[in-house]
This record gives sequence, C-alpha cells and structure tokens, in this order.
Amino acid sequence: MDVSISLVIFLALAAMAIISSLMVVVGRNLFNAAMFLGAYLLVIAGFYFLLSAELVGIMQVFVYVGGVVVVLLFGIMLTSQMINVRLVSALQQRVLTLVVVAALVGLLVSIFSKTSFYYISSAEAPRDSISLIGKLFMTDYVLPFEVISVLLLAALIGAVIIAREEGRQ
Amino acid sequence: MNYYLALIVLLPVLSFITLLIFGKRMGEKSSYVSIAAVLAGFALSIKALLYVMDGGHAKIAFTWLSIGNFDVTFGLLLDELTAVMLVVVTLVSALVQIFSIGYMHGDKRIGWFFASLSMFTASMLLLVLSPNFIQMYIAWEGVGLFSYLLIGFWFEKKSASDAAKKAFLVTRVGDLGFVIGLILLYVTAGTLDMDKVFAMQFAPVVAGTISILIFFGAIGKSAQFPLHVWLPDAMEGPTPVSALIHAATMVAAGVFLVARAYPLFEQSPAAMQFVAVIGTITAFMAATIALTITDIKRVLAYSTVSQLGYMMMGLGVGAYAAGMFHLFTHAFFKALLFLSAGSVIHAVHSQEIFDMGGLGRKMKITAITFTIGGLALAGFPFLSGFWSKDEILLGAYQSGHMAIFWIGLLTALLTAFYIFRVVFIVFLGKPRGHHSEHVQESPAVMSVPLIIFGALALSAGLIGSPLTGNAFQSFLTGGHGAEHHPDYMVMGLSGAVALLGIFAAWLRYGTRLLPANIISKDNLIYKLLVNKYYVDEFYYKYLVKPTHAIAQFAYTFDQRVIDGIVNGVAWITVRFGIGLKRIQTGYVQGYALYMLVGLIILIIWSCRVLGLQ
Amino acid sequence: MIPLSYYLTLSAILFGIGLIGVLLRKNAIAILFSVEIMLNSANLNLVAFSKYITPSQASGQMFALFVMAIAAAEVAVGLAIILMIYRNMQSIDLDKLNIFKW
Amino acid sequence: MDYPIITMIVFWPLVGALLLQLIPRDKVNIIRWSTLLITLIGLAMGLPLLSGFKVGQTAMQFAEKAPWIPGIGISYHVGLDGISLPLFMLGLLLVVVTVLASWSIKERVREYFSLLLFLEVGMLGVFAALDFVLFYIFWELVLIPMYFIIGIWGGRNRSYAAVKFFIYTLAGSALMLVGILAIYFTSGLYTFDIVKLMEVGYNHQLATFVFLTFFIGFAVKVPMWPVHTWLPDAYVQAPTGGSIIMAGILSKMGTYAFIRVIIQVLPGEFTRFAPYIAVLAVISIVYAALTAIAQSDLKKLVAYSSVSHLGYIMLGIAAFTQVSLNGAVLQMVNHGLITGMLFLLVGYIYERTQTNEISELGGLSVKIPILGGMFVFAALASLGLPGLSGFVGEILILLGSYSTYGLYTIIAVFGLALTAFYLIRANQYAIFGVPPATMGEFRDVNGREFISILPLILLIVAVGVYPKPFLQYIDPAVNIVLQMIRG
Amino acid sequence: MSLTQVNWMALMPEIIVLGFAIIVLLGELFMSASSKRSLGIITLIGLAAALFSLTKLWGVETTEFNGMFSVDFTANTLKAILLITTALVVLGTLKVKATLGEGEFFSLILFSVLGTMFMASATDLIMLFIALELTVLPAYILTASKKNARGAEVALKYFLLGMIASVILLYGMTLLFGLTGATNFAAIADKLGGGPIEPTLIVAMLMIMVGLGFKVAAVPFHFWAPDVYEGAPVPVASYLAVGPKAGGFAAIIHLFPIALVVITPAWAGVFAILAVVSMSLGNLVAFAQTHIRRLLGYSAIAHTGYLLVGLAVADNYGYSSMIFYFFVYSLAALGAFLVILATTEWGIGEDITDFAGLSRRAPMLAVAMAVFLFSLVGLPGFAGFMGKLFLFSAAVKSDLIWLAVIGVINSAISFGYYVTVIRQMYLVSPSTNEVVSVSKPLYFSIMLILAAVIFLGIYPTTFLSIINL
Repeated sequence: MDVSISLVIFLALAAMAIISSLMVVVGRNLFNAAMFLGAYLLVIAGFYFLLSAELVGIMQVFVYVGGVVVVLLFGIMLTSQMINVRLVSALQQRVLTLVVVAALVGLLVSIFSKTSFYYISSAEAPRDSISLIGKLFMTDYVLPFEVISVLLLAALIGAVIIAREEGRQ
Repeated sequence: MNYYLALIVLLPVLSFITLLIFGKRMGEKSSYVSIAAVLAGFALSIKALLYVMDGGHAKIAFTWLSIGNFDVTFGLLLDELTAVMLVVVTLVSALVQIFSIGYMHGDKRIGWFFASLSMFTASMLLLVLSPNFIQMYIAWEGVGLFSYLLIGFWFEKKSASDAAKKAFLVTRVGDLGFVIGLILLYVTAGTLDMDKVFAMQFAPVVAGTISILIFFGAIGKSAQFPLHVWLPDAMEGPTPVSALIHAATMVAAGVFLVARAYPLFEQSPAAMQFVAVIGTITAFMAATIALTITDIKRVLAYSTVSQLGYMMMGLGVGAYAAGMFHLFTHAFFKALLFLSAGSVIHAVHSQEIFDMGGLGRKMKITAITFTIGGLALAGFPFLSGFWSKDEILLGAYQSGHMAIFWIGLLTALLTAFYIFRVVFIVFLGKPRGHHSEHVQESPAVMSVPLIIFGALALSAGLIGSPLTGNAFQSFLTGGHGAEHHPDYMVMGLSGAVALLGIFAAWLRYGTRLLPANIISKDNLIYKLLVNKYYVDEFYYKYLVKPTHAIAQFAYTFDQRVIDGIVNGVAWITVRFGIGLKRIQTGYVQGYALYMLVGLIILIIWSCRVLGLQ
Repeated sequence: MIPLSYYLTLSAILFGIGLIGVLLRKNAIAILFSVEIMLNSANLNLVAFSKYITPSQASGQMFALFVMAIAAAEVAVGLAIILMIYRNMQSIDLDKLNIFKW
Repeated sequence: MDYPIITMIVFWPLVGALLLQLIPRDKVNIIRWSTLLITLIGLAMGLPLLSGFKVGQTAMQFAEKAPWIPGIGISYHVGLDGISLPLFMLGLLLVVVTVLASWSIKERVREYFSLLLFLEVGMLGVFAALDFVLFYIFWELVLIPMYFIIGIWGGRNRSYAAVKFFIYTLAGSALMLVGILAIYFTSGLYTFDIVKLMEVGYNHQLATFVFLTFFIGFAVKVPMWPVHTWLPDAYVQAPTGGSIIMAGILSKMGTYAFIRVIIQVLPGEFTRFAPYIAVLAVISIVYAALTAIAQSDLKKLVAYSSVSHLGYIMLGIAAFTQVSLNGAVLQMVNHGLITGMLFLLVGYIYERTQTNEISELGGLSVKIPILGGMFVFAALASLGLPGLSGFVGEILILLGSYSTYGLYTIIAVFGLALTAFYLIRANQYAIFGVPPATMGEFRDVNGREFISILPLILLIVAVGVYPKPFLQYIDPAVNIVLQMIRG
Repeated sequence: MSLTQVNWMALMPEIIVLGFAIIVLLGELFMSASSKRSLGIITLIGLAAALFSLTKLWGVETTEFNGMFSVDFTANTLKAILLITTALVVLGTLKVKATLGEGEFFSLILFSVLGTMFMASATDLIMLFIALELTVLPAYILTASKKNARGAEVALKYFLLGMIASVILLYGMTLLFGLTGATNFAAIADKLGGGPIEPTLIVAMLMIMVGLGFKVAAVPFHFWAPDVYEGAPVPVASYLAVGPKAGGFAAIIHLFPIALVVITPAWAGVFAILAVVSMSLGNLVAFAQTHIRRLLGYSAIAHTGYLLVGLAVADNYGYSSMIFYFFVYSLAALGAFLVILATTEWGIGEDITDFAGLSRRAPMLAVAMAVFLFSLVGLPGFAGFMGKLFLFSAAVKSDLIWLAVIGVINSAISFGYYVTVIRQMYLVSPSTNEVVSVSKPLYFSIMLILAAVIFLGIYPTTFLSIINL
C-alpha cells in the first residue's frame, strides 16, 4: 500500500477514533455513549486491518462489537432509569483530572518520541497469519489458552452468582 | 591488746543488736545491757591507755576492699590520741547513760533509746580508732546518723524532727567537702590509709586544698561557723543525748579529725590559718549569741559552739596538744553542765531560764555541780577549763597571732559572763513559774553522775597543767612536745577576765545594782545577737528557698518540656495519621487520580535518577 | 510505512481519553466503557508493535486476542457487580458509594 | 558444672509459669505459694553459680554454646562473668522478694504470677546472653509481661503509663537491631557472638552509627536524662511488684549493657563519646535530684531518686577507671537492693494508708514503727550512708571518676547533698511527725512482709560493712574489660 | 513443541487445584444441601493434595510451555505459603455460615488460588496478565458475595480500581513488548541487554509496577485494601489478606530481577520509595482507625512496605528474606483475621472497643490475638521478629541502612495502634461475662497458627533451611 494513502487512512481513522472515544467520555446520554463505543471499537478494528492483523480485526468485530457492546447495552437496559443521570463530576475535579491526564499523556508522548524502538524490523508478515495464530494457540500458547478458558469459566460462574436474584432457597 | 581493742568497739555494737531485737520486750532493763557494754568498754579503755602509756601501740588491719592495686585497709589503731579519746568517750558515755536511767524513766521507746546510744558510742569509738580515712568517714557518718536519730528521738514533736533533719543536712553539707577532700587525697596519694598518707610530702597547695576540704567536714560536725546552725536546734533531743553528743563526742569528732589529720594540715600554713580563723570567729560569735539566749540548753549549746571554736583555734595556731587538752576538759565540764541542766529541766519541766529561779536552795547538788561546771567553763583559775583555755591562749600568743589572742581573751570574758548569767538567774533569786515552786532534787542515778563529773571538772585540768609539767600534752605528742614554761602574764590575764566576767554577771543578775534595761531591745547589736546574726534566715532565703524554687522549676520543666516533647511526638504522630487518612475520601475516582499522580511522580523521579531526559 | 510513533501517540491519546472517562464519569457503566477504550488503546499498541517489531511472528496479535477475552470476562463480572449495586441502592452513581472511607 | 546450669536457671521460670497453668485459677493461695516455691527453687539453683564461679578466670564461665540459626551465625550462647553474675543473682533474689510483695494482688492472680515468671526469664536472659540476637530477644521480651503488669494491675493512670513505657523503650531499642545487623555485616566476622566481637572490637566507619543506636536503646532503658520521662509514669503506676522489678532489675539491664556491649564491643566509640555520656550522667544526677525535691508523691519521689542514682552508675561507667567501674557494677547491685526495698516499702505503706501523698502521710513511725523504721533505713541507704551498701558503690565511683572527670565528680558530690535533702525530707514528713487525725489504725509489718524485706536489709548491710567478698567477683572481670580495651 | 514434551508434573499442583475447583463447583450443583457441608473438607483435601504434589517439585527448576511457566524456588515457596494459608482459611471457615453456597465459595477461592499459583509461576507477560486476572476476578466476586450495600460498594470499588490498575499494567506490558518484541521474561532481558536504556522502558517498568503494586497494596496503589479488608465478608477478607499477595510478590520477583535486570537501580530505588511511603502511611493512618479490620488493612499496607524493603535490596538474600517475612506476616495477619472471624461469629462487633475484656470471655482467643499482634509488631520471641531480622539484615547488608532504620522505627511506633486492641482485650472490663465459644475447626486453625507463630519465632532454623535462607 502506498504510504501516503495509508497515512490518509490512518489519519482518518485516528480522527474517528478520537472523536468517537471523546463522545463516549463526554456524552450525556448513556445509550448514545454505548453506540459511540461500538463505533470506536469498529474504528480500532479498522486499525487492525490497516496493520494487517486480520484475525485480530475480525475478532474485534465479533467479540467486542458483537459481544461486549451488546452485553453493555443489556446492562443499560437493566438499569434503565440510569440513562440520563449526571454523567460528569464537579468542575474542580474536572480541571484536576484534565491536568493530570494531560500531564501523563504529554509525558508518554514526549517519552515515546525520544525512544528509538531499536528492534524495528522490516520483515514481511507471514502470508497466512490466521493459520499461524491458530497453530500458535495449540502449541506455544496452549497454556494461556487453557488458563483463559478457566478464567472465562470462573468469570461466568461469578457473574451468575452475584447477578442472580436472592431468594434461591 | 588487739583483742581488747576490738572488744571496745564490738561490745556496744552487740548491745545495739541485742536491744534492736529485744529492746521492746526488755523495756527499762535495756539500760543494763547498754551500760554494761560501755562500762566494760571504759575498763578496757583504761587498760588501753595504760598500755599506751607504757609506750605500746597497737594496730589491727584487714583489707576492706581491694580493687586492682587500690587496697582499702580497715582496722583499729591505738595510739596516744586514740587512747585519750577512748577514755573520754567511754567515760562520758557511761555516765550519761547512767544518768539517762533516771532521766528517760517511763519513756515507751526506752529500748530504742539505749540501742541508739550504744551504737552512737560504737560509732564514735570506731571513729577514733580508724586508721583509714574511709573507715573514719563511715564512722563519722555513723555518728551523724545516730545523732540524727537521737535528736529526732521524740519525732512526734515537729520541732524535734525538724532539728534532726537540720542536723543531718547541715553536717552533710560539710561532709561534701570532706568527701571531695578524700577524693582529692585518693587521687594525689593513691591511698587513704592514714599512716601512708601522713608519711607523704605534698605540695603546700595540694595539702592546703585537701586539708581545707577535709576541714569542711569538721566545720559541719563540730558546728563551726558558718555551719553551726544545727547545734542549738539539736537541743530538741533528750538532754542526756545533748550531753553526750553535743558536749563530748560527736562535736568533738571534728576536732579529732583535724587533730588526726594534723600531719596533713601542718604541711600547709594557709590551712592552719584557715582553721584558726574559723575557730576564732566561731568562738567569738557563739559567745556573743549566748549572751541573749534564754533557753538553758541553748546557752549551753552556743557555749559548746564557742568552746569548739577555741579548740579549732588552738589547733589552728599550732597548739595541737592544747586543743586536744581543751577537748578533754571540755568533755567533762560540758557534760556536767548539760546533765545538771537536764536535772534542772527534769525538775522544772521547762528550759526557759526565766521560768526558773531560786533553785539553789531546793536542788543543792545540782546547783553545786552546775556552778562547778560554770566555773570550769568560765576558766575560773585552777579549774579544768582554766588550764586548757589558758594553754590555747598561750598558743595563740606564742604563735604571734595577736588578733586571735585578744579575741580569744575577749571571748573568755564573754564566756564567763553568759554562763554566770545563767547560774545567777536559775539558782539565785525567787522562784518564777509554778514548777519551780516545788521542785525536788533528782534521784541518785542522776545525781551520782553529776558528782563524778563535778569532780572531774574540778580536777581533770590538773594533768595538763604546768603543775604536773604538762603531762597530758607531752603524753599526746609522745614526749616530743617541748615542755614549755608557763607564761604567767597570759595565765594571769585569762584568770582575770574570767573573774571579771563572773563579777559582771553578778552585778547584772546577782544583784539589782544595774538597771534591767541597760541594753535597749531596739539596739541593733542586740537585735543582731538575738537573731543569731541572721545566719538561719540567710540560709533559708538564699539556699533553701532557691533550691525549692529550682526544684519546682525542674519538675515543671520535666513535665511540660521534656515530657511535653515526648507526648508531643506521640500526639503529632496520631495527628498525622488522622490527617493522612483524609486522602481515603471514599470517592473511588479520587483514588485512581492518586494512583496516576503517583505514577507520574515516579516516572519523573526514575528518569532523573537514571539520567534520562 | 506510517511511523510507529504515530500509533504510539494515538494510543497514548486514546488511553488518556479513556482515563478521563474513568476519572470523571459518575456512572459505573460509563466507566466500564472508558476502561474498554483504554484496553483497546493498549491493544492498538500491541498490534502495532506486532507489525513493526515482530512482523514475522504473531505474538503481539496473540496477546491482543487474549486481552480481548479478558476484557469480555471483566465486562461480565463488572456488569454483574453493577447490577447488584443497582439492585441494592437503586443507583449506580459512584458519588453515592461512600460508606467506606478514612 | 557439667550440666547446662544457666539454661536451666533461665528457663526454669518458664516451666514454672506453664506449671502454674495447671492450677485452677481460683485457688489463689496455692498459686501464690507455688510461685514462691518456683522462684525459691530458681534462687537455689543459682547458688551453685556462686560456689562454682572461679574468681579471676578470664573466660566467660558456665558458658553454653549451641548453634541456633547457623545460617547467619546466630548461636545460643550464654555465660556469666564477674559483671553479670552479681546482677544475675540479684535478679533471682529480687523476684522472690517481688513474689512476696505481690501477695496483695487479688485479681487475676494466676495471670499476674505467670507474667512475673515470664519476666524473670527475660531479665535473667539479658544478663546471661552472649549472642546479640539472643540478647536482643531477651531484652525486648521483658517488655511484654511488664506491659501487662503495669496495664492490668497498675494505678489509676495505668493504661497510659503502660503504653508509654512500652513504646518509648521499644522505640529506643528498635534501632539497636539495625546496629546489631550493621556490626554483623561490617565486622567481617559474620557472627552475632558478643564474645567474638568483643575480642576483635568494632572499628568500622559505621561505628559511630552503631554506637548511637545502642546508646539510645540503653539510655532509654537506664534511663538517662533526657529520655527518662517514661519512668515516673511507669514506676508510679506499676503495682509494687512491677516497680521493684523495673527499678531493681530492668534499669540494670541498661547499665549492664553499657559495659557489656558499648565498652566491650565498641571501645573506640565509647572512649570518644564517654565525655558526653558523663555530661548526661551528671545532668541526670542533679536534675533528677532536683525534680525529686519537688515531688509530693512518695512513689514519684523514689522514682526520680532512682534516675538520679543511676546517674552515678553511668558516671562511673563513663569515667572508665578500674575503681569507678567496680563501683558502678557494685552500685548496680546496690541500687537494685535499695531502690527495690524503697519501692517495696512504699508499696506496703500504700497498702495500709491507700495514699502516696507525702502530705497525707506522717507519723508512720508511731503507727507502724517497724515499717517506718525500715523506710528510714532504706532512705538512709539510698542517700549513701556509710556502712550501708550504697555508700561503697558511690564512694568508689566518686574516687574512681575524679581522675577522669574532676568537675563532674564534684558536681556529683553535690548531688549527694540534694539526695540527702529530699530523702531526709521524705523521712521527716512521711515517717516522723504526728500522724494526721484522719489516719486509721494499721497493723505493723507481718511475717511475710518482714521476710520479704529482711534479705534486702541483710545484703545492704553486708555489702556496706564488708564489700570485699562482693568486689572479689567483680574486680577481675572489670580488669579483663579494661585490659581488653586498653590492649 | 508438542504437548508430549511438556513435563506435566511441573503443573501437577495447578491441575489438582483446578480439578478440585471443578469438583467442588459440581458438588454445589448436584449434591444435597446436607452433604454440601463436606465440600469444605473436599477443598481441604484438594489443597493438601496440591501441597503434597508441590513437595515433589521441591528443588526442581524447570521452565515449561515455551518459557511461559517456570517452576523454581520462589514460585514453589510462595505457592506453598499460599496453599498453607488458604488451607488454614478453609479450615477456619468449615463450620462458619457462608454467605454463598459452600461450593460456590470454595470453588471461587480455589479458582483464585489457581490464578495466584499461575502468577507465581508465570514467566511471560501474557501468562502473567491472564493469571493476574484469574486471581482477581474471583476475588471481586467473593468480595461482593454478601450482596448488601456495603459489600456491593466495596466490590465495585475494588473492581474499578483493579481494572484501572490492570489496564495500566497492560499498557506497560505493551510498551515492554514494543521495546523488545518479546513477551518472555528471559527473552526480554536478553533483548534489553543489547541496547541503551530507553526512557520508555522506565515508563513500562513503572506502569507494570502500578499493576503489581496494586496487587500487593503498596502506597499509592493501596486504596482498595482498607475498604476490602473492612467491607468484605470476614472469611473472604481473611483469604484476601494473605493469599493473592503471594502471587503479586512472586510476579514481582520474577519480572523485575529477571526481565528488567538492566534497570535494577531504577526499580530498586522506586521500591525503596514505595517501601518507605507504604510503611509510614500505613502505620500512621492505622493510628486513626477504630474498626479492627480496617486497622488490619492499614497494617497490611505497612507490612507491604516492610516487604518491599526486600525488593529494594534487589538481591537473592533480599528476596528470600522477603519470602520468609511474607510467610510470618501471613500467619500473623491470618491468625488475627480468624480471631475476628471467631468473634464476629459469636456476634461481637468489629469496633476495637467491642473487644473489651475479651481476655475474660475467651482467654485463648485473646492470647492468640495478642501474640499475633506482637508478631506483627515484630517483638522478639514471635515469628514476626525473625522475619524482620532477616528482612532488615538484607537491607543493612546492601548498605540500605537508612531503610532499615525507617523500618524499625515504623515497627516500633506501629505498636501504638496494635496495643489499642490489646488494651481493650486485657485492660478493659467486658460489658458481659458471657463466654465466647468457637467452632472446633476454627479454634484448631487459630491454635495451629499460634503454634506456628511461636515456633517460628523461637526456632526458625528448620523452616529457613527449607527456604534456603
């Protein structure tokens, strides 16, 4: 891909990501925020494709946009009256937070700009990254894969335990 | 001899222990134990004296403690000085104790009384027998302790316990000098054994410093100016105690100390001078105070102070033997005076001389013995006091201390006056106060000792008089003391002033020839004398009160500042905790903010440390 | 190729935006949203690094995939807790959760 | 001695405390008598130490050594020399006295006596320990039972006093641990064995730091001015038994440690800082004496007097001559006996009159002549009356200190006058005089009380009259200390 | 690499725990209500079996799964400590009325234990992150298990803060990955060794430290601790007070000295700072507490501070000392929590004043509590002292004397607040003389800990030789 085209795409996506995330953060309506979160996640998936990580991109669309956002919306429904509550805190806290976060981000960015990531490699990505990843799941990464399944199990049970209504006996 | 020597000390100690345990049960019978012990001691003392007169010396020694090459050797040392003191102490003690049987009759703590007397005597004996300064100091303080207990014997009486406290503390102040002197002596000489110390030659400054410091001990114990204040108050004790302690033994300890340490004093003319001056001041001052006192025992007390001043004066001017001789004679006539006074008090139940009067007819023996004592004290020619006082004045005269000589002479005049003032007021004239109307002579246990003392007061001076060739003095100095020819001028002068003083007292108190208000009560000098030169007041205002104030300040400082800091630190710690807990506001986003701030600070700090950025 | 620092800067900015959300939103669910923004910024990092640093391997992508799974699990648990809060207090306003302090 | 005698003595009270738990808690009398028996057995076990001690032998005697935590060179090493033996024996004796004095404890009796026995383990251990870690353990172990004894059975303000005592002394000694560790790592020996460290001496550049850590710990324990303010609170609030132990033994732990640890392990620093220690000692003497004068509470007065007297011991240690050190060690024993006796008597008096206010006392010699007389005796012993033990120690300290610190010694002598001042005043107002009309009738000393005081009186007199046999134990050990340091 | 090449024995303890977790979970679903009582015992058996299989791994050093999972000394000891303390918690709660179903409760604990064990063995960023999540997710749920307002609040706070910490940790991990292209610790160290130190590395290190510091409750990442200690159900708090921390410390010991060895001075310095701040803040704020568990929460923060000293030292002696201290601390803290469990079971409140006169009502509980508190102070004769001895000796050995000094001073002042509890128990009279009775397993568990605390305080040699100290 031509650098300039990809740069345009990058900048466009970046702008969309920033805007949508900002909307999530400052939006007054929780439902809208959820929608913008979905958009944000999709934009991120776009980045993944740009970075030729197709599988991750696909998973992003499925898992996040399809799963997480739906679950979150579900949560919003359950706490229905909560949609239009006060979303943002007092001015003092806001200023303080903005200063601190700006400082952190500034620090991070300035430090990144000074860092040379000296292991940058210009090697080509393998053609079939999906099957590579699939193979890795079953070989090198089998242990985390198993553990994460346990994790999901535990989370599931846990979520059920605390979310269920009392009075089961 | 060693065996007997040990017994002399041990017998009273045994008596003390026995009485301490059984005293309460034995009651009045306690006196037998005590008196038996001291009489045996007296007999042995005589034996010891004879032994010494034969030229024998004895010494017991054992190591009391030993640290590295520092040995403290305790023991008992018998020499001329000791022998004389032994006899005096045991004799006076024995007689006083016999007297006490009558005087203390019926007291509920009589067992304890005799126990204390025993131990007091033992301490005094140990003191005179000490061959080592530490041992001497121990005995010295033992004497102090038992005088404390005896003065405070009637401790329910506030005045008595106050007097005891005062006696202890004031003498203790003097002892500080003594202790520092001992420390210096140890540091310079490396030992505190007397014979070793006396064999050494010190620089005059060193010897002078040490001597004067040691002399401070004597100032306290022998009630020299300016630490004489305790002794008059100490008359709060039972009269036999006054007689024993304040006439013959305890107060003599200071004189004895100087005499014992004489080789050291002699190495420093300045120290000798110091002793002489202090002695003179004391003698004169006490005599003047005695002029205005109306308490019979206190007159005697000040007279004691004055006479002790004489002794010091004698020692100071170099008349070593004369000083000791005066101690010897004084012991008898002063004990006599005290016991006689005790007899009077016993009869009248008062110590005020103006409560008495005309007792001469009713208490013949007492009157006679008191008068004999008075005459001896006044230095009436050919009585014991005359010979010894004369010797001291002679010593002053011969040593060229003319000021001291004249003051001494003047003091002799005053002495004669004040003691006969008492004699005339108490024994002549009409009875004053209801008790003196129907008094009786004291029982035999009391009067017999009086008679014995009277005899001694009359005659004891003879052995040191020129009539016997100054036998006492030459015995003391081991024959080396040059036998001097009597100086009739001095003798005559001292005899004359004594007569003059008695005569003046007779004019004033024995007759009505002089008007009663010859001296105005508003007279400054009179006021000064009545208030004893304001020494007590001075001490109270400039020593006792400031000490209390400083103590109170120290305590406040301790509580407020030092402890305040401690508690303040604790308080601040807790405050810090209370303040710091406020960051846990309960708002979870605040926590997250803190975490971020922490992260930012750590990033900056780490980059700095590693020299990045 | 687009410089790596572009991605890093972007992810840092997104991370910051997410943080702002976490620190300022009073609604617990909104905070969950913000956390998701942050998680995705981290994932963006991972994938970018994977592309630039280890293009021949897929470890960065693997990491990102695992993170997605974890995010899902967290959301599940988080939502459950929020539901319980809501049931107990009829509110999920963080400022009302203030029993425990000091 | 072919059996581990020190270990047996030190831990016997622990066994005793456990045995005590077998007795039902309401059988109060059995508990008391058993405790007495246990402590008496302990004392009896200690007697062979006196006979078996070889005077003049340089090494630690009855030493036992066994690896304990060998990984870092911690060993169980105990032993006694002429300096620790007298204090060890003093501990054994005073505990017996304390048990007798604690007969009047009515509440939670079993707990009290168990704690007392625990306490005994700690104090004996400190004097016997020859390994730094062991030493430190015993050192701190004392705090726990003491805390409870003050806190549960103490006076009105007991809780405050107990915590203050604990935290103050703990904070003081906590740094000691760092000091010990610094010695361990920097000495190059990798051992906590005090004897070995003594032989080498510690001269690392950290020595000053190490010295300070120890100094603070010991100075608080002694206590020296200005870290003494826990003492009046603790001593006054503690029950009689606690006061006796604290004044009699615990304070000796500090002074003993000065000799054993600071002088012997850190000789260089000791010589450098001794003048400052001496200054503090003299300040303690005068300051505490003055403070004592201002007291209206008899027990507080005794407490401050204890601080003042400890100043003499510290002066003797700081002066560091053979005579002064001998005096200091002897004075430690004396102070234990005398101050212990004073607290004992104050306690007995309090049991009768229910007050310690001097102004509310008075005329006790009329009401209770024997007890009053004994108080006078103890007061006199305390003010250094010759013929009693206090004098011997004090005069040796003064004689020995002058050559090192002339001026301080003279100031210390003046302290003696202040001492006399407040003690004689106490006698005057509390013992002599007329009893106030409000005072009831009391019985005089009973047999148990008399027996508890008697050994103290006898020892005070014995040391005072003939100190040679006692110094016989101390002097060679002091000599060794001196030789070790002076090369 | 294929699965047949894996040394499954190295994973045995984890497999056993996982198996029992599932068994217990199934038991909850299918067993009758009465027989569910035995689930606790099954859990105990599982923990014991895991511990037993762990002993078989003692001294084994192996790395499995492509460098993701390593068995080594640190991991083994911390796992053993974790299993022992968890077993004691389970033993203590056997007869305690749980708020959840027994099976749910015990299986969640086992899941969390499993996560912690993986954390202790993780030598790969991915593995570490997953393991960490596996540890905390059940912990959130357990915290919330009371399902009342208090429990919910605490759980939500814990969860939110935990998520933020996780995200920051993750972000740091991505940066570390970006710098090296590796996720394996050894590989990271390898790569980092070759180049200059980049500032981003510092950022990565610190962000990771936030995540792990959060787990061990180091200031300023400690805010959850007092709330959770106070608000979680007592059995849960008991577990959270000790178990999960083991994982955090194991991860720190693995990650920093191995992966980040090139910037050792930086992280050692940061740990020193955190140590000082944690112990000081923990101790100071604890002074202001009136709730016993909150007090213990702050005390736990202070103890994290002490433990971090071992990391500031940054050598093996320091780590071993830290592990030893962690064990003795865990025992004492757990003991204290179990005593609180016993008293709350009897209906005694949790304010410090509610402990008034406990020494009369339950002498042995009071003794045990006092001993645990003394051990936490670090008084000699109890295990805490030996722990501090080693910990501070490590500091002194590495010329961090100032740190040791601050540590001991903190220990000394910490007595000031522990003593308030002791004071109530011993110096204050109880309002009622009713005797507290304790269920047998709980009592047994407390006494076991008591014995261990005393034994380790007097003769730690055997134990020290087990952990090679």
